[in-house]
Amino acid sequence: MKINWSKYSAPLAFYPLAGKMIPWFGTVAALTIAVGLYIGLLVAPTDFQQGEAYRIIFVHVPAAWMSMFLYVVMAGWAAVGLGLNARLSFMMTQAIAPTGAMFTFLALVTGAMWGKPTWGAWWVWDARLTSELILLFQYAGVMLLRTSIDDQRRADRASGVCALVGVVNIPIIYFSVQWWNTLHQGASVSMTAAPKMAAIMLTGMLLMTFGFWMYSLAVILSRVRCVILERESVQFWSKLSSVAEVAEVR
Amino acid sequence: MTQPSLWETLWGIIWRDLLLAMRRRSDVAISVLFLVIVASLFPLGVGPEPAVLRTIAAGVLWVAALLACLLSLGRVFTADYLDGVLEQMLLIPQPLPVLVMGKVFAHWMVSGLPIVLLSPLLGLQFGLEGEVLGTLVLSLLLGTPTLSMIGSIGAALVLGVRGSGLLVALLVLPLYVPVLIFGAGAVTSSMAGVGGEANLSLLGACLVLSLFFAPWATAAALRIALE
Amino acid sequence: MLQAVSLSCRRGDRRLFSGVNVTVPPGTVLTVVGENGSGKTSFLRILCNLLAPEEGAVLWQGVDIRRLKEQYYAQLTYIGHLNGIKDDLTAMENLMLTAALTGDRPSDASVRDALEAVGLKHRIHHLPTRVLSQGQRRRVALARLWLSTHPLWLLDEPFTSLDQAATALVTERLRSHVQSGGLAVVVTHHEVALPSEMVQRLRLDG
Amino acid sequence: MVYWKSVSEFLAMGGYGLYVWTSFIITALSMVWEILALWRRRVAALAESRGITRSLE
Repeated sequence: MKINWSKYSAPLAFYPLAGKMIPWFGTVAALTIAVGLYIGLLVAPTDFQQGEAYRIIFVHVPAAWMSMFLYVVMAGWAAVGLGLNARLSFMMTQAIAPTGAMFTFLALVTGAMWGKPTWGAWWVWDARLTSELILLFQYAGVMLLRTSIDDQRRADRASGVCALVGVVNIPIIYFSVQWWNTLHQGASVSMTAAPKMAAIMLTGMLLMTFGFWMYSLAVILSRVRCVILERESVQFWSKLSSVAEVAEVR
Repeated sequence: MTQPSLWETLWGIIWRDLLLAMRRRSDVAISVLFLVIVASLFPLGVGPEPAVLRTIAAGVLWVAALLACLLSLGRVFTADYLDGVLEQMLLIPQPLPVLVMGKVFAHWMVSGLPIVLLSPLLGLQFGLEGEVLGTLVLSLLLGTPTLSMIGSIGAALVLGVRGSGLLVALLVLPLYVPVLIFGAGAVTSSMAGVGGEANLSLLGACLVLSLFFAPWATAAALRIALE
Repeated sequence: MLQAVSLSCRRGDRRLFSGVNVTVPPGTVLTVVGENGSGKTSFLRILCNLLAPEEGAVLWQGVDIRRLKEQYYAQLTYIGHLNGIKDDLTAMENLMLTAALTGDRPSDASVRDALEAVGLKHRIHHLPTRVLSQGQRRRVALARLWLSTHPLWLLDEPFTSLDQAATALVTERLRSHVQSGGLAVVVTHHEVALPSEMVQRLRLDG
Repeated sequence: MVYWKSVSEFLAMGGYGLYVWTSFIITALSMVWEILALWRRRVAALAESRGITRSLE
């Protein structure tokens, strides 16, 4: 009986590798976020038009960017998984979704917090916010589809197709809502404050974004380790020859 | 033995589904009836002022049409999945996406087309007239096939999954948003006297896009579902 | 010629079978036996490309069926565990439509003959399949074999809910198919009453 | 360097304190919650896999 070892080796090799990377990403995330918060909350001057409420963008914009970025990355892994039939790719898809959904949720909540003082309303049907809301539904769809299918392989592949279809949808939503808004002459205040944003503000925002990105990497890698443990248990651990080896890999 | 041409096969699929729909006319009637009822509930809820009704007409009729489409999605593949006809369809010696297109077209004939045909009547209920009514029909004519195409992806993904009825709504409704915006937008702008052409051409673009991509996605989803 | 090369299959956490090598030359029947849950149906579904094997490949005339796709489908008649029969169509309509889609173009008369062959002469028309019994429905599905012009038959438990007379009929049809150079893979827990030189047995260990 | 003149001014955020602080706190809480949830999931998964490896011994 011939066993295709490379098929198993991917998660097997990745598990300890991910374990080594997590502390690094975690530390970088903590440091960058700390500096970002220092600049955003303490150093950066106030904004003329919006007053201090603008400081919300230091969490809102990074969260919104991450939510979109993670969805694209998730769909990318789904495409790799569907194309190459690689299980590790589907595990990445599975690990990314909750963090992406969390950032989407945060972008929506902080968007409302920003909108109330600035627009005078918790919610405005602006293209960005609407796309963000639809994105949340899509994350929910991908995750719920996965949990409602019992067969692991089918769950992987079906939710992968679902994620890929969604990635086409988001830009269409964005432009359609923008088009719709110009038609209705609705809110035209854009969320990213001003084109010539003060350099210090931009620095703070980019630092926060980088910090969120590193945080996502750390969290996603540790989630993918959980997923490997949960899903591969028998096949995975029984490939190791001794208990000592198991302990080492862990 | 000669292979039947692609068109013959496609026609075979469409013919069978239309024949089945004729045998089960009540299924078709239900989604049409649903549309009429939903559309009639709004005036009862909002009040009978013609001005108000005219403003909400585009949105209400489009949302109702969208929900009626959603309701009928379960019929695209489920029965075939349960009685084994779907697995036979996967073994037909023709490209699956094309066969899917045939099935979706047949489904649109019995669920989308009745909505289009009925829409002028509903439009009258809401006080729409003349050109606006025409735009409504045209927007639905372009939009409902798109809804069926997109919906088929969701219907294929949830085949045989528990709680599939609600799940398909969650999967498909986000994808329906652009069609809703352009469809209702066409009627609204036509009502404002701007003319609905821009929105209608965007609807057409959506239709072309979905005709290109949805059959492939649906075919992939069907293969996954039947593994 | 149909070949399975080191096929393995896993459903969920369970390995159903692995390293299955088998060759079905023309003029023979491969019967697949095994306990419930030993992967007989999965094996058959792999053979018709409905299911991807975990490892290995299926070759038709030496070419991987995943490459041949439609060309391969044009060669096979598959009757699954499900009948593939529409309850709202008559037996006649069911057969005509299915046959037209899979590439056999039977005349009305030949469809009638096929239904007569499976003993459903009186139920050809005006009777939706709905009123047929389980066994009669299975007969409608199997009537496709009388119309099939394809060299490869893949049958999943064809004898389920058939009475002795019908079993004999189907076996006889199988014999004539094989004798004329066709090949078949039959998943079954019944004995197939065919001369032993025609039959090859594959047992899947559960 | 620091823009604020006093702590109370910093906390008030020019009258927008409620919105600003709620945003930051919700974000922080979500992240902490995610990390905690992951930690618990890891403990559970490890316990499970340990059971399986033990049964292999």
